[in-house]
Amino acid sequence: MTNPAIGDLAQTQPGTSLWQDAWLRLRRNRLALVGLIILLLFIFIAAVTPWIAPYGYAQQDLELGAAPPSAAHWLGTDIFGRDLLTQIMFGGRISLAVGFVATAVALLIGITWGAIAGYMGGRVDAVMMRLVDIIYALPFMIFIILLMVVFGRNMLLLFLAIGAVEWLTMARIMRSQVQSLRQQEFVEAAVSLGLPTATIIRRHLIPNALGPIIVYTTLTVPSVMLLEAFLSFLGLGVQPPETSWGLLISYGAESMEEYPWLLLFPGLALTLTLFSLNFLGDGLRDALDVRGAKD
Amino acid sequence: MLKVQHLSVSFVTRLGANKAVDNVTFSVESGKITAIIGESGSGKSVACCSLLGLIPSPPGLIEGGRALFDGKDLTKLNEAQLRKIRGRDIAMVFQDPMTCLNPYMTIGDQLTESLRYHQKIRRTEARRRAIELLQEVGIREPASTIDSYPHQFSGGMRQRVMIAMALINEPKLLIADEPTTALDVTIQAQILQLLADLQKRRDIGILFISHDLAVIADIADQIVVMQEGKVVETGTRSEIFHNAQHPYTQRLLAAIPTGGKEIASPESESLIQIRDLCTWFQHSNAPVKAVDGVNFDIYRGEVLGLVGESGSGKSTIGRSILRLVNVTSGQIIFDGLDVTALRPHELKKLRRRMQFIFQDPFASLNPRMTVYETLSEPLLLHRIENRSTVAASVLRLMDNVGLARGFARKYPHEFSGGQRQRIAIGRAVATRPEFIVADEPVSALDVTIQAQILELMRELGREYGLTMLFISHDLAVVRQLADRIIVLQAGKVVEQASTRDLFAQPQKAYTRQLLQSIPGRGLLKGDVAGG
Amino acid sequence: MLRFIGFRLLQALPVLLVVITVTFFLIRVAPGGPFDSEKAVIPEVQAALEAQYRLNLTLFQQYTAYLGDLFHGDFGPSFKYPGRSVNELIAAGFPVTAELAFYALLVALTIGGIAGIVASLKPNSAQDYIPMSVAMIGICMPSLLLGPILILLFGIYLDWLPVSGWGDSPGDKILPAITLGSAYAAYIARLSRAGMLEVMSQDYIRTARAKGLPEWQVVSRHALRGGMIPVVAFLVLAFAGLLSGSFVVETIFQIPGLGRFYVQAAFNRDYTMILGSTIFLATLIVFFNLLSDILAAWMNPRLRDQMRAL
Amino acid sequence: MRFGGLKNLCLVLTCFALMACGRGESNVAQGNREAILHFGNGAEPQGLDPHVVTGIPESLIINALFEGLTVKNPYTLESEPGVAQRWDISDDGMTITFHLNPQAKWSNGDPMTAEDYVWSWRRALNPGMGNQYGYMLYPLKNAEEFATGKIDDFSEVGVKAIDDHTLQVQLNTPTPYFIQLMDHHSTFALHRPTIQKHGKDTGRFTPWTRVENIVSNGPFRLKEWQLNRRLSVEKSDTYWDRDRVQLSGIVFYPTENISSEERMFRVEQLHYTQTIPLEKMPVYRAMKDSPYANAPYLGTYYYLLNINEPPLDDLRVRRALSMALDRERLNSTVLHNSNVPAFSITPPGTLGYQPPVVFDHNIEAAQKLLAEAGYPNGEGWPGLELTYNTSESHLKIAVALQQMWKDALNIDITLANQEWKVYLDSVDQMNFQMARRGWIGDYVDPNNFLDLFLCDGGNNSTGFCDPIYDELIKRQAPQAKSREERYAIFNDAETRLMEQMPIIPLYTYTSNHLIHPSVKGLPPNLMDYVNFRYVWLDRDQEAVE
Repeated sequence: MTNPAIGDLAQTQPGTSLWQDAWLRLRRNRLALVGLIILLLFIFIAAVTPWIAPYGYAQQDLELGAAPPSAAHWLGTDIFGRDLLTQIMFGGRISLAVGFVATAVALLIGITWGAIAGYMGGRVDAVMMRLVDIIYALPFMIFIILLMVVFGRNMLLLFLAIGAVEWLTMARIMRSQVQSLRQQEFVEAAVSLGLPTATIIRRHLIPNALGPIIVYTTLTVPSVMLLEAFLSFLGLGVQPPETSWGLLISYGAESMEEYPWLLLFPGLALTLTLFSLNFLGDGLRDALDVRGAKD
Repeated sequence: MLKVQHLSVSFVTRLGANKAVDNVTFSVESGKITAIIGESGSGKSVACCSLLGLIPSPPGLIEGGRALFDGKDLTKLNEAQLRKIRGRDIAMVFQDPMTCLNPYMTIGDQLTESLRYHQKIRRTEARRRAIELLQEVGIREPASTIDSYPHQFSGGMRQRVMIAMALINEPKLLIADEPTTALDVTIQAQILQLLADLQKRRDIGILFISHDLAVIADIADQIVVMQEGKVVETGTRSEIFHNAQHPYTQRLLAAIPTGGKEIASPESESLIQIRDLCTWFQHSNAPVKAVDGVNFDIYRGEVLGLVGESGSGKSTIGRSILRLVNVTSGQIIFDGLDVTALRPHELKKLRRRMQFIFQDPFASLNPRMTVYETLSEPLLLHRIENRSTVAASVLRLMDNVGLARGFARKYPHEFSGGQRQRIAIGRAVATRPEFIVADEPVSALDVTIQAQILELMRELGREYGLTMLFISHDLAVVRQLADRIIVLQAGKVVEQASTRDLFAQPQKAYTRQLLQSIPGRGLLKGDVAGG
Repeated sequence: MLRFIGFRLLQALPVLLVVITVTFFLIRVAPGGPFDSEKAVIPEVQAALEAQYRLNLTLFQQYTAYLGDLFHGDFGPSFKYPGRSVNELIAAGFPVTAELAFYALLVALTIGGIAGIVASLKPNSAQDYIPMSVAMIGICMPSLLLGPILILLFGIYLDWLPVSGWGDSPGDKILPAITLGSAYAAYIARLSRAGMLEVMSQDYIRTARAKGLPEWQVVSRHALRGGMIPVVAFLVLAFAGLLSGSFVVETIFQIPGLGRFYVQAAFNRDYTMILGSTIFLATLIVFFNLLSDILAAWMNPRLRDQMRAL
Repeated sequence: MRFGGLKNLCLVLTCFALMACGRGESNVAQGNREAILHFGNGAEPQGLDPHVVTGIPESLIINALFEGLTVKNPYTLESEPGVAQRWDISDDGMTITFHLNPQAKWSNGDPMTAEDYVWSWRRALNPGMGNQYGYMLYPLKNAEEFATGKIDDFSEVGVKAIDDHTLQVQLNTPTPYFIQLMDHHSTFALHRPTIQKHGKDTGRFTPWTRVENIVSNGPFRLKEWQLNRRLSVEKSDTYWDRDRVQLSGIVFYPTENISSEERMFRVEQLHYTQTIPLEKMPVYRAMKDSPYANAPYLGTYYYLLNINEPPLDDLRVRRALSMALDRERLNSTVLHNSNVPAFSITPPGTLGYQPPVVFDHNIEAAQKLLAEAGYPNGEGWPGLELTYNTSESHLKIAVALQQMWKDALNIDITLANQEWKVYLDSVDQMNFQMARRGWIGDYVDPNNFLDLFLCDGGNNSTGFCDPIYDELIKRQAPQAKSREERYAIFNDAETRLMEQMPIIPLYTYTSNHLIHPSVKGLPPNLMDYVNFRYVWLDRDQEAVE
């Protein structure tokens, strides 16, 4: 462990140290590091895609049609003769953005909601969780159709729609975590110090409940990406010729026998992202768990 | 019967090997109780568990030595051979009967499973034997309670079940790892008596592991003292207690809480008045009356000891005063303010003046906050310091509670129990409160550490001019710190007296029973007691 | 116990009422009506149709009339399938979907449970990573993809199993169950791994080992019960979720389940069917939430006693 | 690890293997043996009440269960006797007399009478019924007035039972296609006692169509109806022409997912599919003895242009958009040659009618028109949105055309995908600029396509309104003396329409089915019309692959 010189408080600024320490520990987890590097690489590629993509994303060659990988098109082409590599690169921009932003939205709402309900307990909890039950029970499809019609199509709305669905489970997990943490003495200690509720939730409860949340998050990102495909297919979200991994996969699934590469490569991109995320998530959970770091 | 010679055990991690047990030699004789004494981290449990292959391996590794049992070297046996010995020839009883029994199985199933596994006898027969044994260890109506689940028993009863479970295969050797540490004093006395009786009746060898010399003072034949993985002294009971050679042993003996406090002349002004306090917990039909009509005063500057066994309501009183639980009825007047009627913002102001020290320093510190964060939080919250001056103040605080400044960036799990309790105490005194509730602050600690922490509290009490409510189940500890003592039973005050009077002339039978149960009392009274 | 259940059910009533009310008005805001089709409907016909479904009343009158019918347990006639009542459609679809969901969870439990338990026995080793990764695959594979792949492989190339149907030929339930269940395997693997890791570090596992029990008995007799409680709680909740979430699988495999009705009702603007199935599913969700809590408590003897007392 | 999990796994695998061995005889083999046709029907039928249902899946089943006054020959689409043995058309074309077959019976044995028709048509036209295809009977005198509630007395409507077996109808104007309409389910006779036994005459919700209740008059009768699973019919023993019915039964499957349907066909669970996924077309086409049946279909796929909205209010823009498209290329690439490029609304060869061709694929001309409209090489193009409903094939076409417009005219078209009902609402409210549309003929006559674009046409949806066009369609065409004269008038009208270009025709539909080689008597035809009376199964036929 680090052992700063006595009185050396330059590094002891409050608030940052948990994450600094987590980073130090994360660096020692090889699988997590590989996951992080792959994710960063994907994000980097997504960021610079407009400048490095081999073709334009809408550029068609109808006569060529769907062709297997070749020197000109490394990953082959789709039925419009569009370069698949280019499609995957551009699709990654959308999928990664949706995956991360929508999950972040869900996290933000879910964690806050669940933590407040779990901590306050009693009537507040009952009302808040019944609200979750109600939203959970409403017909999702109608909700999506309405959103689409009332607000028209835009990406922000897509995040909202997905976030609106995914936060429910997040809130439930957070709530049960907080409920068990609330019994612990350090929370009582915080109360007896006179800390305001918001601070107790923010500083004492949420950091200690992160483990299961991180794990659930790594499972949420893929389902968000696939949900995006479904919503885009229905007309909410991206419109052709723009695309996303989810859309590429669902179209690829239709013609998997005839043009297997149309399924294989987007599927690989998604799977790779997912596994990276999973290992990173596990690593992060372990890294944030300061107790487990000792041995 | 068991001869351990030159045993060494290491834990190998990526950071290197850590020698937990270093060249340890001892023996257990049939029909005798051998006690291993040492504080946490001294390797006493590791030494015993490693014999039976019960330490995780890796990282645990037996590096050398022999352990002869019935002519076989346990360290050379493989897992399958060890399994035949475990539970059949050598049985174990662990510290915490709350967590060591499987909560999902009836005690009958747990009792009979090792019998059926090792001796392949029929279910009904196993059950009959189990019932007999339960009877023997003092479980009432064993024929019906055998189908109960562990949570339906009290702590002491559970430990009896554990002992029965260990004895069911009629082992030759019983290893008891701190079997009474988690129990109330009166229960502890009963369990110790039971072990001694069983040992005589069945003529088995017992290896008794404890951190507390006082506990084994009445029962051990042979005593092995361990420190940091090494055996520092071995001897018979009287050799150790009367003629300890090694300074560490002497220190352990000295740490046994014996003395009483010099009573400060109590000021007449009472800081807190508690009137008809009732705190009940809603539990479906009938409320649990944790605190039921309690009246007492706490005077400014005094240390008031609150003594009682688990379930007596002593912690609830402490929590009620700080409004950590909701009071059902009654009044708590703190310096003229009725705590029970305060609004949230008034309460916040008051909380600066009253603080709480919890029993378990593992649970009372946020595991994800460094010492620095933990200590600076109250200072910043109550605007005692601002962001630029808080660092110096935190460091001063660490000096005061005896923590090295270099630890500021460490997390609670990196500290020992005593250090953690220092952090918790630091947090409590950070706001310079007038009143502190200390709820069993030392009962989770080793004896020598206990002495240090009590000393620290005494000092701080003087320095900060604190009034303190000191809650404990251990009369010996309370005696060292308290000016006055209140004895509680089942939510009601039994007796209230100055410390000296209570020890000298207990008025109530219950108080006398408590005093009788202080372990090692008989041995220590005349001989070693000095302070 | 009864008081607890009663209290929870009482709490559910306002939830259901809000769900009904919000859904009722929500679906009426959605553009397009149940009778819209590619060929324009003659206004007089449209009016006649609306009259048959009480759509000529004011929205509020419709709402109260609907609540009245609902009070008598009548969900009304379907718009899309005029010869059928919504009650009848639900009664036809629900048992099928429930059966499918049950098998799917069985598959998920088998894959996820085994993976999670195996992984938990040797954490952070190959024995951990490999089964967990296998369990993860299901979550990368939407039903849309896994279904056709399984059909092609087992139904067409190998010719082992039927490609569609439900209860028509032997074995036609296997592929849909796997398709639907595999997405949940990852969750169950996660939960059971975490649960087992937690339990395996408990003191009573050490006690069991000290008795000399072989490792598999320690795991199966002592660790499994406690370690699987979160999984059971999850399974019950997942079951409720699957009832409305099996649409894709039901379509791919031509299964006559509730999921298809539920989703298509939204697309068809089959007002009564949307409402009916939403209410039905919401009730089930409330019920299964309760069941999940009760079951989780029931598996823990200590909580079981507390429950009994309530 | 030594624990039970492995055992469980083995158990599951064993189950798998056991189940796998259980696959019996395929539906096709069993069907060929027992003369049962396994028919992919596309969707679960809404119901079986001929006066209620609207879709193709329902009409297919109803055609098996019921029979109209006339039926069609599936090879020629000429009308031939159904319940009516023969019919006489008066010289002025306004009166038709149907002579009912005395052998015609209901499935419960009751004889069919002319009065059945009078009662049934009254029901079909009853304003309270909400029959969406009631307009099929509007050529009858006063039928529209009755159906819209302008008159209450049904006796004023032009249908009369002369005697038990003679039915006479009066028409508003000579309607050459009226005989054809008699095999539309909306004109079918229903069994009055059965309907009245189970509810009101005009009730939509009555259970009279259930297996245990239904009485029908067709070559088959209902045997089993399992929701979303299958619907089976068996040969009727009361049907007048039962000796010619060769199938002993038909099983209809609600095959909503076209990929699933294709897979079911591939493992011989189906004899016949409703359609075929685009990607599979080349595969099946390349087979020897291909089961793929592709035939022109009476329908047109086109884009609606909202001519009230700029920039489409400019005719030059509309023409430029249409001329810039290479329909041949679209068809040969994305559509796998499955359709026929179209340049007008009426499908070519609709009972001998040939639509005019007023434009062609011509990029230079399109560019010039666009420049004249003020957008030379796409400069200043305000953008245009194409609305289509969620479907993979609509999407593919839109994406290909989007790029064609970009390449040819350098203009950007954005795509707006909408859920079906939302899309219908948008089109109905004319809340779009350009929208995808398709029209399938109800009967084989140009009128069925051309009356879409009348000023008050319910399906016009473009803002197009031309009084001369209306005059031609509404007045002049019905009064034409001969088919040639009538077609010439239609041709004039259609030329006017296409010169105004309120729509961009893209292609003429084709029907696409996979038909097992053992299935006979199911010929491709312009209406994709199936007459189960003609169908038989050749049990000696080899399997597909």
